[in-house]
Amino acid sequence: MKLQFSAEDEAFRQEVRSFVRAQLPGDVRQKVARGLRLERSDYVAWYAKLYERGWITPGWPVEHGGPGWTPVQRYIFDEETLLGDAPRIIASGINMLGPVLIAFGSEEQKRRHLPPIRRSEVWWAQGFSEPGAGSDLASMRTSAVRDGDHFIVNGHKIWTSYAHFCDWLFCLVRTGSGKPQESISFLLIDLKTPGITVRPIRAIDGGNDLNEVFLDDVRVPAENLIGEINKGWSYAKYLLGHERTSIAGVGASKQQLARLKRLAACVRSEAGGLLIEEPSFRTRIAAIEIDLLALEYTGLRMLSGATVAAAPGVDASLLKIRGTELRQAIYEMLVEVAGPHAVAFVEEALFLEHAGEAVGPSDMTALAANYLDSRKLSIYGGANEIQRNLAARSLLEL
Amino acid sequence: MKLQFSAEDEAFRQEVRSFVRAQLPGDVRQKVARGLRLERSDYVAWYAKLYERGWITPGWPVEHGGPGWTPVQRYIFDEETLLGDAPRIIASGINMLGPVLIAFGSEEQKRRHLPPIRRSEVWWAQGFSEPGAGSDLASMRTSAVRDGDHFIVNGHKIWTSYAHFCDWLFCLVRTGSGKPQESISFLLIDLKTPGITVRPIRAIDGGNDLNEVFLDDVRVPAENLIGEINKGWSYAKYLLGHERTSIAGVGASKQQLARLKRLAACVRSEAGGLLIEEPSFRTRIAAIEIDLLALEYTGLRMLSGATVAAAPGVDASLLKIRGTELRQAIYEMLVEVAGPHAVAFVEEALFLEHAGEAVGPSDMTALAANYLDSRKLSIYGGANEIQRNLAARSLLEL
Amino acid sequence: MDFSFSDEQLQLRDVVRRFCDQEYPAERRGTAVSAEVAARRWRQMADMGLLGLPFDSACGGSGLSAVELMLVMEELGRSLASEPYFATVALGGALVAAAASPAQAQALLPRVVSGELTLALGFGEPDGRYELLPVEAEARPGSDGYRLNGHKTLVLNGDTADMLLIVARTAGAAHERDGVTLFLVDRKLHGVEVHGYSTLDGRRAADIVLRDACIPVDHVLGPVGEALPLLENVIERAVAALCAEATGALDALLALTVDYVKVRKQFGVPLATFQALQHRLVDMLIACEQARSMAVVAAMAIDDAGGDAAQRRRLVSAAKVQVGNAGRFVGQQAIQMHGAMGMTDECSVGHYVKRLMVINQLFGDVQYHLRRFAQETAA
Amino acid sequence: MDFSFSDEQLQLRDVVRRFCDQEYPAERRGTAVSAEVAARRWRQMADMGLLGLPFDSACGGSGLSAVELMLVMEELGRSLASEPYFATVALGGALVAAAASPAQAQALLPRVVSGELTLALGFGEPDGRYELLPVEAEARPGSDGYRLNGHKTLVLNGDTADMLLIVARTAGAAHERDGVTLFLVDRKLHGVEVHGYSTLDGRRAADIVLRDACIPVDHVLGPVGEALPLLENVIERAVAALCAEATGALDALLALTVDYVKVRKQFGVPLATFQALQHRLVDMLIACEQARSMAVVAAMAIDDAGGDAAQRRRLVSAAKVQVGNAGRFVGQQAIQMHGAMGMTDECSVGHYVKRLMVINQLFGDVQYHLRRFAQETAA
Repeated sequence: MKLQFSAEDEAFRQEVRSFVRAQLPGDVRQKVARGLRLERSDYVAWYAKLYERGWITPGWPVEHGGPGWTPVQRYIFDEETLLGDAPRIIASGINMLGPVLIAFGSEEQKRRHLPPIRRSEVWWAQGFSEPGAGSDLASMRTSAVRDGDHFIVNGHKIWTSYAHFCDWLFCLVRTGSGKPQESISFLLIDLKTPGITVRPIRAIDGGNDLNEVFLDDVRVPAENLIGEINKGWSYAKYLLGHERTSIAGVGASKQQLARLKRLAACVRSEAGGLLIEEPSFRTRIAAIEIDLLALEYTGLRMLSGATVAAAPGVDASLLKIRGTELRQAIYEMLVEVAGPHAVAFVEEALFLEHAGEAVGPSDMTALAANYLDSRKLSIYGGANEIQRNLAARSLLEL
Repeated sequence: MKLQFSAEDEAFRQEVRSFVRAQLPGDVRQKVARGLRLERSDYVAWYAKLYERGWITPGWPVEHGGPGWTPVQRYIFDEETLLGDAPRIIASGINMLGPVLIAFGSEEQKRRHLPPIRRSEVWWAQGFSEPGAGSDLASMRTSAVRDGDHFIVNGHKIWTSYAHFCDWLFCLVRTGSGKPQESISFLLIDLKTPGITVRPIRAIDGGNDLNEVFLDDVRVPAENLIGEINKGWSYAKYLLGHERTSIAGVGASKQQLARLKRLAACVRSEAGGLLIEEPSFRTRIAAIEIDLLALEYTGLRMLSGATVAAAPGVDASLLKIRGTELRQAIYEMLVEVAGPHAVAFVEEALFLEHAGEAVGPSDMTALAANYLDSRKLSIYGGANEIQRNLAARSLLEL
Repeated sequence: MDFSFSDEQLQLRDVVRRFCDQEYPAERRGTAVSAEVAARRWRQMADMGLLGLPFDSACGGSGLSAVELMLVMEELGRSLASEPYFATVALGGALVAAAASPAQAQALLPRVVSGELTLALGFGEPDGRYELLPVEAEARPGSDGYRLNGHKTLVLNGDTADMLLIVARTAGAAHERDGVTLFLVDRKLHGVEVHGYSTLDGRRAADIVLRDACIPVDHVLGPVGEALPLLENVIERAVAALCAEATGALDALLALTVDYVKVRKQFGVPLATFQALQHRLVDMLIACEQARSMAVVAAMAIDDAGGDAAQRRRLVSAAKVQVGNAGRFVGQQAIQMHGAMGMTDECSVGHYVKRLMVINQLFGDVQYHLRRFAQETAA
Repeated sequence: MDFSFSDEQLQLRDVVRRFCDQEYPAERRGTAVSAEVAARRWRQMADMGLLGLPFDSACGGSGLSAVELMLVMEELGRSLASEPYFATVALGGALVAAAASPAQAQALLPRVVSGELTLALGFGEPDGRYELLPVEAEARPGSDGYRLNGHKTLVLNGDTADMLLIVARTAGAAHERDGVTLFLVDRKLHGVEVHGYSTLDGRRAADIVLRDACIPVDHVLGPVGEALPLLENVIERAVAALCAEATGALDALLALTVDYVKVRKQFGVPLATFQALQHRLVDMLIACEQARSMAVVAAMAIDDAGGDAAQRRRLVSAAKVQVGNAGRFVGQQAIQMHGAMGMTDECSVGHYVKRLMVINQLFGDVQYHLRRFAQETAA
């Protein structure tokens, strides 16, 4: 047993840290640090650096351009990029489609689609959810009917994150009737195809990362089918398994905790001193820090191969539940630190270019919006209620 | 609308307060204040005073010896007796059987049983629960079979509080098969009848208020049947409705909160001053006090006839849930105040006569035991899970 | 001890509720409206007597108490009414009524009552957080009145109100209680810069920067240098009114969520059949009821003229704490149970949540009032 | 970063677990045993090498680390083993190993290892709460050694241990760090009054009152006046060991509850089918796992000799906080789900709950360690 990271891992950490310091564009770093809005170009500016360094697809096999990291290195990479206020890798092409293409795509599909994903030239949106089918994919209704060399797709996808940034959509469609395991296919769709409408959905924080995609007699070449017809359910399950990396979000929580302390060190408390020095505030932060430490080490124990003694198979749910709850608790305290400054909401000031138009300290502009946005953490990617159901099933052997 | 109690009510409060001060025996008051063990004789000493004053059966109609108080007066009486560290009225004869006898008993039964209850000469135990049938009375199995002028009762009752104090048992028995609404009867049983064994169950706090009662071919005169045969279910429901008075336990919580502050004013905190003066401790007490205020006024609003807007019929559940949670939170903090003194557990010192044998400050002797005992609050009288089920049914109109 | 409303009070509530049901249809709550619609609503409020509710009949008001104001605020909260009722009536108007000379009151309040005049109160300063002090804004007497300099922040409806009430210092150091004076300032006056902006709940506020704004002597409201106790008193009442507004919003959030879980299906059955959600809904109900009880008690304490001032502060703080905690818990759970839909601006849940957040961040949040309660209890 | 146990470590755990399964059958955990049974168990522990686990091989020990001690403590916690292992090995023995001269160590530790000698540490005083200071007990040098006077409270196993380790002051004022010295005191010595009593978890402790007890000079353990850092260090390790014990108890409580809800029926179906209980069980599992992670990390930090001392204190405090919180939550829910049965002494749930309560109240509770963590973090 060893509590410290190995010398190699520490060296790797330094390498990542230096890389972030040197390569992350200053304006992008500021946007992330202050919780402001990011554009596709912001992500691409950073992803291009990662691409050059060979670090853009940490989860891909080496032969497809992955860096061949150990799980601990991936962990360190995630943490250091987040602590350096780099944007997360949100591109669904990298996180989701890539692994599916590599596992189940034809050679031609891989050749065609993987390189533009790595170069951030083509951005992919995920078309799984539908109105009425959120955590419950089985009740999906979007259909694809074969018509010669094409599928004709009709339906309505929703909660497609970043679709307004995106060029292509990977999509689950119903190609048969019966059990979802036997009637759903996995299709790639160029968003420029006639018959597609992308409608942004304004979120409670004013953001528009979420979209609806309407598909109306959309003709999709049959060559865009992944794997076999009616086997899409299993590819989707594979994909959702891959989505789970760094599910605890410890790095993101540490980043926000650092932000919390930084801001609390600038705010005067009613008691007279600085908020960060007030014993009861410090104790409340300590409670969160300790919980986060316990979560971090739980994740590291799992990385190191230890299984959860009481119930194997609940690891991911456990990390997701506590990880999101903790992150949300930190965002709650960020709003508390903002105090009355959380009331003003100058939407333009959420863009760095207009940050000067903020009311009050400009590093507090986005706190209320960030808090509101954080509420999604316990909803998306399998709501925490679903995670608890899953974990209970394992624990109780139901 | 009026926030203050009326002058009459305030006068009544003074009257109760003076009465408690003058009449409550000093040793009994000390036992209650310090959370020590009470004997039947302690209760009787106090109940005798209440009987003399005509206050022993606040929930009974005037013609049967009730004092004819308004709901507000009953509320004030409960609060003042508790704040004066008087024992609660735990006698099931007064709280439970009395109202049932008055409503459903024969004249002969009333004449025979009510006066000894009021004089605390005969103590009654409640025999409802059975092993395997806690919150779920429908699966009860104790049977009574008619044999001439008698019933022959066989079965096993459990969680009969204070049965070791008691002379008689009122009991639900199965007298038919089929739905509980049509097959359960309500029977009075003299605990001295042959075939009855009372076995005390040691509780986690070391107390033995709980008992099992084994009934083995017990011959019960048929005249001891309450009301009609097979109608016991409805009498039991009536009784459980009556059990709900002062279900929020605000008075009891206030009593314990006062104890908490009293003790915290004697303990030195690690920070140097007294624990009660430490800002973060005070803020945590304030959070409980505020919650308790909100609960108290919710109860008073209900007393004054206001119904819960969002869902009529959930009042009692609401008060029970929050009331018990809050009381438990106070007991948690009491253990915190005790600090290392909560570790010693000198069982004899829980009796006033031996209180001198306590380790550490003798007013902290019982804190850990009291905390452990408080865990029953969310279990007995319809577990809080059951209360939430009931309340949800009303709220959601299920 | 009597928590029952009089028939008149219940009538008032019903009238306001009918008005709100009509003017703020459920599906459009929280969305912006045209200036005409807003003006029409304001006129209607005036016609119904709502704008004069707490003021003396000599000024055209109805002279009603904090309990009536509570009933109105609750309905406005339930319907997310975004008109500047709180800023003009509960805050600005109440301060005029408390501080102004009879002549000033006569000049101002009838116009408030009729809907002609809207008000805004500028008291907070950029670093003041939730405290009334320090007051750094300065008013120096000159030959033609006072010259005002300073920066007031988060002036609710400050960019739309016709008249501003500005707290400035005529003597003493920034943290002193003495020397604070109240000025009536025309928003369009020379030297008054108004920087208006949206608030989180889609309403308006402004930062007001005063640069040698020249205020005539007869625009001083109340005694020179002694405005602080008046201000504290009015803010106490305003907090009680905000708590009442919050209970309306809480009720609406709970009702929306109850309706949603009954309809929305997952795995083929309504969400309402899941016990974990049922129990959480009960906890939401309890939080709402506890918040309501304290909001009612806070209003009654305000009306209880003979009551103890420290006890009143305790009860108002307790109400603010309950409302803040309930707002956070009920808001978070309402979003959670609405799922992704709850994260959108198209669903009114988010609008209620944001209003409740703003209410928590105004005049002291949960932690602030917990501390204040603890202090008042120890004192 | 490596959290995997070595084969030897896993073997040790398995051996201890088998021993515990045999000696502490599930249905009798937490109940009192005869002196013979207790003596037999103690002998077996000695035979298995457990009593010498952390001590130098020169003293007959195995020289193993905090991680091995953790593995043993966890199993003892899981089976509610009530033998004075913690007091004798993790606390008393460890202090002897840290403070004693080679000759003293040779005189004492081999007898601990063989099971002949049990130890108890008296450090706390009646008003000291969780702090090591003040030390009011005094040791005055005289012609025939030191005269000890004072009152030590909550000396774990103090009424059964053969030898007491007593912390007393040889110089300085009560709150000074310097001047604290450690004495080896025979329990049966003249002037040593031992007031033994039960603890909440059914074990034993004692208050020790010293009245001019005469201690020979060669019974001073370690440097005169400089015992405090040694003591802090040993208590740090002891806390890590207690945290490990707690994780075993937590695991057992969760397992008991999971088993119970699968069997116990209400309204005709097993409790395990109720979603509200399912979700709570998951939260209990999470609490147990988080507590376990921190207990492991605390043990590893103790072993990480080159590590930063402040960081070690932070991690130990974090572990104590997690264990304390988990103990409270899991304990309360285990009782709740067992219903009335959980309230009885006949059900082992209560015994686990009480042991976890005691662990929380020893060496600083949740609030104490939260504060310590915050201080170490800021420092």
